[in-house]
Amino acid sequence: MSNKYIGQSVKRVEDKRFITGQGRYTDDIVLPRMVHAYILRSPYAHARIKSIDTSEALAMKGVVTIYTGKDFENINGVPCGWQVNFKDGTTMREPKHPLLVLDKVKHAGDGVAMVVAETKEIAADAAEAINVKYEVLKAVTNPKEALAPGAPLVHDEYPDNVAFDWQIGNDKAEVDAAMASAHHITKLDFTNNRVVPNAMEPRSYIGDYDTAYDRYTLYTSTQNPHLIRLLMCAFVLGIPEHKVRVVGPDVGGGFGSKIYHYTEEALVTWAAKQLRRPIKWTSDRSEAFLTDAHGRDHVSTAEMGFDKDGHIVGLRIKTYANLGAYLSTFASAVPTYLHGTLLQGVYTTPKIHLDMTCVFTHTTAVDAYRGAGRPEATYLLERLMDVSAHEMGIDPAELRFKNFIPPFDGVNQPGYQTQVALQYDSGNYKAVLERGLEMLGYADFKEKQAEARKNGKLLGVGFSTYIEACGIAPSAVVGALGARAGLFESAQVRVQPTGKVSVYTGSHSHGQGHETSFAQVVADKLGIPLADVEIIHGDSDSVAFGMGTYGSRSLAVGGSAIVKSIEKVLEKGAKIAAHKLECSADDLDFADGKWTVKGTDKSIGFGDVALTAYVPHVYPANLEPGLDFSSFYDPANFTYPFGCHIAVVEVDAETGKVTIKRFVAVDDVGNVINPMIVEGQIHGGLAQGIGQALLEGVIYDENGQLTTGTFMDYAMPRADDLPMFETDRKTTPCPHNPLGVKGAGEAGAIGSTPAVVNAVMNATWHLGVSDLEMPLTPQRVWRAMNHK
Amino acid sequence: MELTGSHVLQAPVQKIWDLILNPEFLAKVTPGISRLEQESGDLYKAIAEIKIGPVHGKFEGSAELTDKVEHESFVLKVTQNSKIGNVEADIKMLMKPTENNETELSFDGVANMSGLLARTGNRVMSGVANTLTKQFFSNFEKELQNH
Amino acid sequence: MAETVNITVNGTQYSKEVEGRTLLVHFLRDTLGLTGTHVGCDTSSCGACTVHIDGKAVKSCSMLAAQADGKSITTIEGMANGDELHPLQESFREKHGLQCGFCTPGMIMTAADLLNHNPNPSETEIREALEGNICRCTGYHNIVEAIKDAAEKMAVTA
Amino acid sequence: MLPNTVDYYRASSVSDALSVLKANPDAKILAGGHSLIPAMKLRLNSPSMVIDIANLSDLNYIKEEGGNICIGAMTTHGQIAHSSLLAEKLPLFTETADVIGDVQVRNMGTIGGSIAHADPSADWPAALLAADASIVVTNGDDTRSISAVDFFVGFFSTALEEGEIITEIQVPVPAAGTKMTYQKFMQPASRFAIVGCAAMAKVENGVVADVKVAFTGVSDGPFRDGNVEAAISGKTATAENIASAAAQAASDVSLNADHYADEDYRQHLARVYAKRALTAVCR
Repeated sequence: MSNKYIGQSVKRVEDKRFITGQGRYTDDIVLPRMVHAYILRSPYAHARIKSIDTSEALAMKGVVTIYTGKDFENINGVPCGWQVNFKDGTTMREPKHPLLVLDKVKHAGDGVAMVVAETKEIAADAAEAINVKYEVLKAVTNPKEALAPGAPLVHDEYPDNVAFDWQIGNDKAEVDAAMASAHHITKLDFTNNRVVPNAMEPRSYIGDYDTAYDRYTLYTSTQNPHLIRLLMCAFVLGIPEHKVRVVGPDVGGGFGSKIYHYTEEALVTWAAKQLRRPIKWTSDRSEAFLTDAHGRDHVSTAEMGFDKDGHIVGLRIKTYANLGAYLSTFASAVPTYLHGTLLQGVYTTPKIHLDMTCVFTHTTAVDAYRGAGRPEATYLLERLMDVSAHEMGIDPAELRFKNFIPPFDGVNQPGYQTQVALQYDSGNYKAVLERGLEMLGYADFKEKQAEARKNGKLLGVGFSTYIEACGIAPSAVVGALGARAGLFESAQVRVQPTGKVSVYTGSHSHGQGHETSFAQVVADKLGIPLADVEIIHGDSDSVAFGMGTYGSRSLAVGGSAIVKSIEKVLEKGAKIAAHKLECSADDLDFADGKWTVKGTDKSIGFGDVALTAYVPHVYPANLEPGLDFSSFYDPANFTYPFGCHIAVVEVDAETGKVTIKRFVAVDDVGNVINPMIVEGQIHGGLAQGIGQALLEGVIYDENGQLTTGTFMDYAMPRADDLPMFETDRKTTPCPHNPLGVKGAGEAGAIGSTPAVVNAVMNATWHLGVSDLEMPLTPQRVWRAMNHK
Repeated sequence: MELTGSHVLQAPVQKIWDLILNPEFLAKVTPGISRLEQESGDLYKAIAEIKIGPVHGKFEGSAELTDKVEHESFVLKVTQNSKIGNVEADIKMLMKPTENNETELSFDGVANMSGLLARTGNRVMSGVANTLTKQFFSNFEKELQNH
Repeated sequence: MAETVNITVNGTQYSKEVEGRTLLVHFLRDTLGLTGTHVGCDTSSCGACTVHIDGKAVKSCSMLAAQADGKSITTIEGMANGDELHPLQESFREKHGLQCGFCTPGMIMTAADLLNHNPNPSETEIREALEGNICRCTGYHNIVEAIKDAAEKMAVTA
Repeated sequence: MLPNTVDYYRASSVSDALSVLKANPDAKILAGGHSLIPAMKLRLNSPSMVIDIANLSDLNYIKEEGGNICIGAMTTHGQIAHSSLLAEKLPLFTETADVIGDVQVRNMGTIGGSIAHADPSADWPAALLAADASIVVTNGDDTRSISAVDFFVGFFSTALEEGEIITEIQVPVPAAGTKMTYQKFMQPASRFAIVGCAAMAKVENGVVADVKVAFTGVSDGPFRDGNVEAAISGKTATAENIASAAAQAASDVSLNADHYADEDYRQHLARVYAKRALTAVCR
């Protein structure tokens, strides 16, 4: 292989179409005879449907048909993809999530009827003419309140609103004993605020049915077309998978919210056959707020115990996770296996116990959002570390250095076995904090802070040293933990006769730049120009199989599958080359796109070998023609990126408004294929993490109405809310995948949130502010500073 | 949305009581109700056209007077449905005589919104409440002069 | 009631019938097939639908197509001169100012409006100019870099 | 989302617009459309007809005439923000225009449309009140001028009568030496003012004179704050005097409340912003 592209900030191949307006998102696609769907949604969070009268709407000109819950009585709902059991071993409760509600709506925005019409305007007009009579019932939106006796029930069949309870870590008694021995205990109550992912492209689907071939096509703004096909065919509609093509064309951001199989995907697919016409549904932003899976929403009490030298002796946590009204595709995995397993953090905590209760409420379903469980774990740990440092009078950086797991590379030193099931692959946690402090200029900062305070300015610094589990994940492991799918990835490397290469990956790019970074890997491994490689993704008809993109897994898992296929190509290529060069394959070296007989200048290029494979006139006996290999890669372990994020904030003493003055991020995501893209991923994650800390938060009123349901009410970071980011990287390669990569998509959103909150607390601690609920709105900060 | 207000009206309690329990009068003074049609006893069909700022919608629903304590208090329950969302209000009305034989009319209740109104209205909801309160009493004063 | 509108889009004149309620963005996307202009919200907040009308950035989701009668519109599809990209398009690519690409057309159109009247904006001015455009992918860092870079390029060629 | 069916009418003159409006009482005047069209899209408002007055270019101007600055109702926020005449004579207006919405909104939205809409958090009302502006309106037959104080009568409501439209905003040219500012604390999502404070004052020999302080966002309508004005008027412009005057702000108005700012906090912000605005114009 050559090293012409790997490690270089190659400009993105895909950009050309996006910057010229040629991107093709689902809503851009127009099919002949296409009709449009509009979904009438419940205005109530909890209500019994008494009657639905569609007669007036049906009579309107241009209305094709109207479906209601009755049409789906005998059709399954959308499934949950991960089974978690109660502590006592019984299976979690899995209510039906119907395509349209038949009897009782369970959150504001639950789908009640689908109007199909010639235009989207007519469909919307007709939806207004449907008359639904509801009996409004009391709703509950807070997970702890949902557990109280007498609370309104989300599902009448589950009399306590509990989806399941769960625990992880050391034996509870051992942890209690460790905590009893502690010299100092820091105890905090946390609310990890519910946030809305808000990818800029609203969800959009087109169902199409080809009568001649009895074949369905679903165009969908998804992060994983094959997974949607599997779930929809096998669990919902019961149609044979080979009769369904799922295409995820250009997708305008996902951040988790486009992983899941949504009801509307199945609705348009099903209706396309009923109507024998293509049917498109595109979400409004208001609908997106009500129906895209939300993120986070934990209520916790956490305690961290220390010995007299500041070493952690134990960690004890009780958390209530709000799962919303239904179990979304990965809802059950997020607060458990993606959260509880990260509570070791980067510290040597010897005893850990998490007790988790997952609860149904009359709210939109909650599922993985950028980081998924790991930000919640990091938030607990990193807030506890800063508050403990303050309480014990130890510098927060120093307290972290005291407790870091020592460096290990996973090759010469073994991986680190945590108390919460995982084995970290490799890590050097002190290195990222050291570099972060260096970039910050910590000593200078402390002087500046003292000076600022004298002038009445509230300057603060906050730290966060995080770890996450990415590259999800070994199928055997996740299977044992209840996943209902494998989590491998597939890749096909098809060498064309002219030596150009088409690569089919089951990973899916919705902004991450796979078409570039994957091509960099292929071009270098084969020693060919980048322009000779095309990455094809997102179409279940062309890509053999795929598990899609989430959990920062594309390069670690999908990239590794590509490398496996390339190895097969090179192995077979060597046989062809050896035949042509009349030597043994063992005598050949492959470099810079050609096979050379060792110690000679006799060589044959990759293109010649490719042509020979397809024009096998002079060809090894017993070797098949062609140069085209598929592989499946199932990782040996998760990957464990880590890093150090430091926020410097200034709080306006009069208004409580927080301004981010500096943000330093040092991340170690293993080897890096394209530094420019990795940095971009970090930037985006930081913005979302900072958004959660300062701006973003869902507010339901006491009736379950989402009162932050538009971009006018739900604040997200805009350009003038953020500073230029100061980023750097350290490199601790992943020891168990061929590229040594770990994943970078979620890191920014995991580390940054507690860093910001810690910084605000640092700025206002002397005013008596030690803890505050996110988002840290000016009003909240001002109240806390003034004890109001 | 919380609805509270109080105002001294220049008429004795008895007169205020009689007026306010007259559906025609009630419809005239209550913002958000333009017509009340008796359905049975104290239950009325309520029709409204609401124009507040950017919102202009036609509503239809019911109004019911309950928990009546003569010359003292009653509860007004209003349900209004529209294409842009529904409103359910539950308001306790209290009448207290003042020293100079006037009436302190006060009310206290909540209006729950659903649908688009709930989702898009937070920014202006307190303004709506204040405005409705002001309108109620100013309408009342105006109508009082005609009776 | 149908309205006839005469609109020049990216230099081509169109005369089309539209409904009174048709928004300009839907006219561009559905009637003309110019799908580079996107819809990201329904409250005029996100800026994904930004186009130029007579040289000024506006949100095409917040006006009726009929209001654009007689006007000259430029969309993202009209920014390049044949194969020659607009400097902003070049810079967004070079500085990695986009990821999923959905907000990008609106960002570029807004940035172009900024550079039209402020050819050498500071970082603060750039950030303020972008306040009507939401990007969920980039954290804006590289968008700011891209606009700075384009300003420099345009200063050289000007 | 998509508006309901609506007829579109392009007016050729003010009188044309008014006669069509008269014939269609359910019609709405469409200026820049940046308040009306978003409401129509959400179907919060579904007029039967919109009367587009954008073609009335004779309502688009900024000029100085007879001791007044005159701004045509169809002048956009962007034009005001970039006006050199205003930058020199009435910088309060450029400063205010510059923080309305975003660039795109400023390019389409008009001053006339904004004040007719009278959003309780809009920026213009505070500036108009502090500048002692008058609003010229016509019904085709009669033209009248309404002072800003009388024009903004409350929550989304104005003194504009049915069948009237705004043609011009008139502002007396401030006396030489007058300082003015608009300070805004905005809601981070909508970018509307949670508190907006416009102030004008002249300091002569260290004493504050001709002071005007107006707020938007604080209450259900914009208002001049007479308490603050009285408390600083005729006083020396010291930090202490400014602070104690500012502490009177928003004392006797009903206070708005929402997720971002409840009543207490909003009143506190009004005081902070009164102090900042007074400091800017008095010192």
